[in-house]
Amino acid sequence: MNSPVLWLDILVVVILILLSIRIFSEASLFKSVVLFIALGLFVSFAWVKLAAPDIALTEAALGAGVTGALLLDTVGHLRSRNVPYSKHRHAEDGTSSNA
Amino acid sequence: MNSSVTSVSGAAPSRPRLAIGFAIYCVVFGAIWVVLTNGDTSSWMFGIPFTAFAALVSSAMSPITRLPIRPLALIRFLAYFLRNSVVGGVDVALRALQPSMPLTPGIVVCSLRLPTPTTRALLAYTVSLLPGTLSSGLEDEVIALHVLDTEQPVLVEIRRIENLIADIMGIELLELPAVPSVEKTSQDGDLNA
Amino acid sequence: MPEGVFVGFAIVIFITMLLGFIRVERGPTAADRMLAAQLFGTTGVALMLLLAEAFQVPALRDVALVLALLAAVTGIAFVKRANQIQGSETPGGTVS
Amino acid sequence: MTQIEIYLLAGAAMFCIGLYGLVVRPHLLHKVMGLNVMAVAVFLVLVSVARRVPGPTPDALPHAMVLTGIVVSVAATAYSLALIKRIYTETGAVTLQETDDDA
Amino acid sequence: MSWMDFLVIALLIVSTAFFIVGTIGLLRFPDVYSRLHALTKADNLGLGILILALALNSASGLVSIRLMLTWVLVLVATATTSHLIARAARESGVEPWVKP
Amino acid sequence: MPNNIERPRRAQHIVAVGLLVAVFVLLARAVLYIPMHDTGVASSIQDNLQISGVLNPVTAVLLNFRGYDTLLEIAVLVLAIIGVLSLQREGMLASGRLAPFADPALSLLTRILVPMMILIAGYLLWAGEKAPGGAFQAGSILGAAGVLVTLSGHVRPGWLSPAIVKIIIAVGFVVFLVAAIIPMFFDKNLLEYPLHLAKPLIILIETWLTFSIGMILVTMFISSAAPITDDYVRGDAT
Amino acid sequence: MLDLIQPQLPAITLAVLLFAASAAFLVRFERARAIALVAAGVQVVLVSWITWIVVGQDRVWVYTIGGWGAPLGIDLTIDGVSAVMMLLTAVVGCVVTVYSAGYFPPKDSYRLFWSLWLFLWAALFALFASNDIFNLYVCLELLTISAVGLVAISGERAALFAGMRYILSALAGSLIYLFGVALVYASTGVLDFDLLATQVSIDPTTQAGLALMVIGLLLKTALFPMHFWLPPAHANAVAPVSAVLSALVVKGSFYIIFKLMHVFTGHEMIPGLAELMGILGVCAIIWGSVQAFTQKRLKMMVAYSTVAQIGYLFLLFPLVAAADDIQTAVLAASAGLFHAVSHGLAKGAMFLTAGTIVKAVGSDRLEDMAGLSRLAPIPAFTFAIAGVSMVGLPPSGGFVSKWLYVSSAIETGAWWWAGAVVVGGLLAALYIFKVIALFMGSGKEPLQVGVSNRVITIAPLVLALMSLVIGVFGQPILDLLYPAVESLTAGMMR
Repeated sequence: MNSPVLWLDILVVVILILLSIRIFSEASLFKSVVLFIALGLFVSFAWVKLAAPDIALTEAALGAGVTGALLLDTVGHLRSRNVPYSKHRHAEDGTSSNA
Repeated sequence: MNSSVTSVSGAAPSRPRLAIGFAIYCVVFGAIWVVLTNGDTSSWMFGIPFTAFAALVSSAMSPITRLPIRPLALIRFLAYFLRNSVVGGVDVALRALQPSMPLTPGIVVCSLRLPTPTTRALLAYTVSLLPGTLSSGLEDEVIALHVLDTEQPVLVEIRRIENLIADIMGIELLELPAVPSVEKTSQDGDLNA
Repeated sequence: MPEGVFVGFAIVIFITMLLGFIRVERGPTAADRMLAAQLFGTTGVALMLLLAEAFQVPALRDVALVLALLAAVTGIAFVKRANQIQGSETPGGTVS
Repeated sequence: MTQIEIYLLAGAAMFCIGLYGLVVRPHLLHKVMGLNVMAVAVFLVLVSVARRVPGPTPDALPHAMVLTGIVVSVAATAYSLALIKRIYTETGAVTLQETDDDA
Repeated sequence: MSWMDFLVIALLIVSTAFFIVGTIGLLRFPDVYSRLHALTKADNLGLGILILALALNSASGLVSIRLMLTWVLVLVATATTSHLIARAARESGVEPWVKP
Repeated sequence: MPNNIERPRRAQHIVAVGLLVAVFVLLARAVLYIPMHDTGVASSIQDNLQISGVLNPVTAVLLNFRGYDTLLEIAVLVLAIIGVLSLQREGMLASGRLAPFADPALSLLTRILVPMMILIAGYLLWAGEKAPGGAFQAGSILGAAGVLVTLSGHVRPGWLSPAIVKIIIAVGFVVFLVAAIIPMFFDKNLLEYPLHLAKPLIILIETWLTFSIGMILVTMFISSAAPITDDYVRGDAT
Repeated sequence: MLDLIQPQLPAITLAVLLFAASAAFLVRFERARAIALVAAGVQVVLVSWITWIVVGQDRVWVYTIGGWGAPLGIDLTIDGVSAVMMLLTAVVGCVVTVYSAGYFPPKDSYRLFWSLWLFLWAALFALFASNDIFNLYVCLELLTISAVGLVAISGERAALFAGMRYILSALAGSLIYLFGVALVYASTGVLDFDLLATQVSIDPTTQAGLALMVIGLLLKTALFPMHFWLPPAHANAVAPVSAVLSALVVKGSFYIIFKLMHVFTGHEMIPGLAELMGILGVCAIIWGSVQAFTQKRLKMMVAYSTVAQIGYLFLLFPLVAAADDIQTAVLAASAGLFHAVSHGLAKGAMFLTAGTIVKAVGSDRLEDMAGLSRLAPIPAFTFAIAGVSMVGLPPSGGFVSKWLYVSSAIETGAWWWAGAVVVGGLLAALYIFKVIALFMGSGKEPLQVGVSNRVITIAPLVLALMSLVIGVFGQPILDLLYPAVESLTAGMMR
């Protein structure tokens, strides 16, 4: 294992972990989603490094395509002001917590 | 769905025209297929149906209404484009690297002479890759540009690109309206001017 | 051409790409963050092409091609909802 | 530490982080993203396991498992997002509330 | 190493420089519009030069054409997205930065 | 008031993080004990690759050796879209619900990218036999093309009625199922392709799957994307 | 002809369900209903045939898909246990299908119910037949998504929330399970149960793999304290869906745990695992019963009763582990499996009849149901019979399983588990008789009483009577289970 290649591995892994932490430590929903889409891209580098181009291809196609679009659309929808009737507006602050 | 957004402008082209358009698309996409598959002949089992499918979709979405593209004009356009995208890259690099960061940005609104939405969109692409200009709105005959330097001669470049694009397509440019075609604003430009 | 060269350039470009996260973090508008994500798309294409050369895996050129095609889709999905998303970012809007 | 071990550890870490997002964050979208991060973590472990095989071509079985897993997780994500949107449209809520049982 | 290899490495250096500059612009420029300038111009040029280098390095002509195709697609996609992001920013009321 | 809420939540948070760190330690220990010598079925896959009908080992596993998994996986995908549709109110599959986003530049981009996406989907489908690629990758690109068309406000072609859309959604799965049971008429087990039929059957399945997956993904997007316009009226929920 | 079909029966049974499910997706409500009814009938025939073969020839039926065989391909294996579970699925499924045909108004908004339900059935069949831990993951996901789709199909507020909670928990469970699969594959290199039995060795990776798989499955089975998602999901779904979820779906993941514990000789791999599951089972019995007693809504009560009854299933592990000889172990394992069957029938009947009652009364609140037995005698009677089995009174299936549990507990000397069974029965009696007393009593008049059709009145009664019948004729089922249980429990003993 030549060292520059291993560096790249360590770099990718550190980024993946930091990114996933940031996704969930983030208050802004939209920012989380952007970071999540970025995570998809960086994971495909991990697949490349692990000699799995098949999976990299799938990840790139889905993350940049349908999943990304779906997530962004959901964020937009959850911010839309034209909810037919909104009984539980307060819930948006996320004060209740359970799994 | 709102049908005012369809891509096609003008009257529906006639049947033989459509057939020619389809054939042109087939040739272009067939060539791209060869490039994609590295010229592997065993791929035509998929290549023919998918090329035809792509050509069909293209014919439906953007039917070729006139025999397009003058090669010489295209080459001139490409040369202009390549040269200016290099200049554009260097320009933005210099601005970014200088400690003082020489920027006097603003929005410039400009009327266009190009007749069709497609050519205007092409212009928007080109402008976005040229030095100091970025298209930030395109409605009807008006384009809103964000410029890095409000003093730069934007209008001259726009007119030149319009001519180049019109040359490629072999189309007539519209007359400009009498109202002043360029207004410099530092605020959000009014596109409906 | 030694393959290490490509790996070296790949690492440099990768680090450049990481700097884009500063923009994602700082914002301030949603458009800024999305723009940084778009940067990842373009740079990702470059990186995939370099890695294809470095590891001699031609399939990565397909990955680059797919990224090039699809990087726009998320951007456009964002733009379509931008008004709603932007509301949460600019002053006056709520932050969830 | 070898390449495979690095990725294996990353998989273990991301699994926990995804679990954190799923359990601790109240917003439904965060929970769905948490599930996705967990899925990515498991895939990392599987693909690293496949890489043990000497030679350039890794074990194809974990790769196939991951591809299957990706499809399943996309399907589940799409359904969850549709459900979240429907919940929001009906009630305006974006979290799971305690009160929804005894309505 | 032949002179061709040196050319390729030189081009790679230039292209990497443009990527770096693009990111610097993204970080330094004052508002979303000027940052879009940095993204569309510097990064696309960087990618173009990189692809030129790789095309020179590659033995097969078809592969080179394919790389060019990738570049064209990125160009069109970036130009459109930056146009749309700028438009969306304007429509949602993001004011351009003005030199004070 | 905020302090009162803040304090127990912070305590909960610390407990949760502590627990997860403990979980991580256990998982890390488990993954580091993974034996590093080859214990999988890689050699077995290589040995049987010649009679699987394709040359890409991943495709061979997906569509031949473990085709049953893939069959059920496609069922999951079909099921998810059925679930998404069941969450819609009346008028399912109405794709006209997305407000179009008019922009000439976007329209031009769509007209350039969509045919390219179709070509590349076809290419990946073809390449899947011996290189990375295959039905799912191709299908997701077709799906992205559909999403792009939807987002850019192009009109859905008239022939693509909801009934046709449903048929396209189901056709991949049904073709796969039929192909899976065909060997049973030749006194073989489920999915036991005869040697000479393996390749054509796999190609047949993959082709139909590509279109189905594309349609499923785009329908997922369209059906779950909610309208933006203000005049949205709540339909009567069932 | 029959000779040609017979070797292919497992594949045909699955294919029929999958074809029916896809066809039901494409057509309108009435057609979809017809398809489901036909498929249900065919299922009963085919599964009975399979059971007959498995039992008659006293063998484990191995069906190699794709003809590849285990390490490379996927095998289906059907032994006595899975045949009984399939038969249970077919019987309950058939009744539920008939019930649903009467339950749903013929509106197109419910047309997707049929497709989802048939997919769920197919998932259950595939799950009980599968012998491959990764294939089981796919089956579990198929099961999860169809189940969640069914929970949310009514579109009501509570159902949507319940569905959301359900899908989050179930997907988390699947992913935890998948992590376990990854670790097990990493350490053994195989995915097939039979091969795993020969390959496993006790090392940290395999231990963690088994632990993760079991935890994921426990989450999906909703064993206390991971039951939080179950009551809202089961109570807020429409009645046929509740019945299927409680009677069958939770048994699916329980069945996998059972198989895992056998293959990995669970208590050696992870010391104390069997006892831990037993203790959690006891907690589930007590907690679920107490919660059920305090509920004010009928379906919520029945759902919490499911939480309690799941607890009984898990008593089998410590009892088998503690057994000294194979006879006692088989006794304990049979008790658990028999309980799965009898609870499936009784709980199916109870939820279906609860649906009928709710429809008749027009409310889910218990206080509105006072005096129901005079106005709707058959549903009240059905509820009482199912309740008898739930409590474990003599002529019922519940009695047999509890009797088996108690005798195996006494035989192994671990009498405290017997105590848990008895206490659980008493607690169940409390909440069941509370409701029955309410039905018999004379409160204020019910809001409305109109059991619109016979189908939804009679179908639950049939299931309830079956839960009695298997109590009277329990021996054939036990005989059927015996050989398979014997081979399965041998590995689980200490």
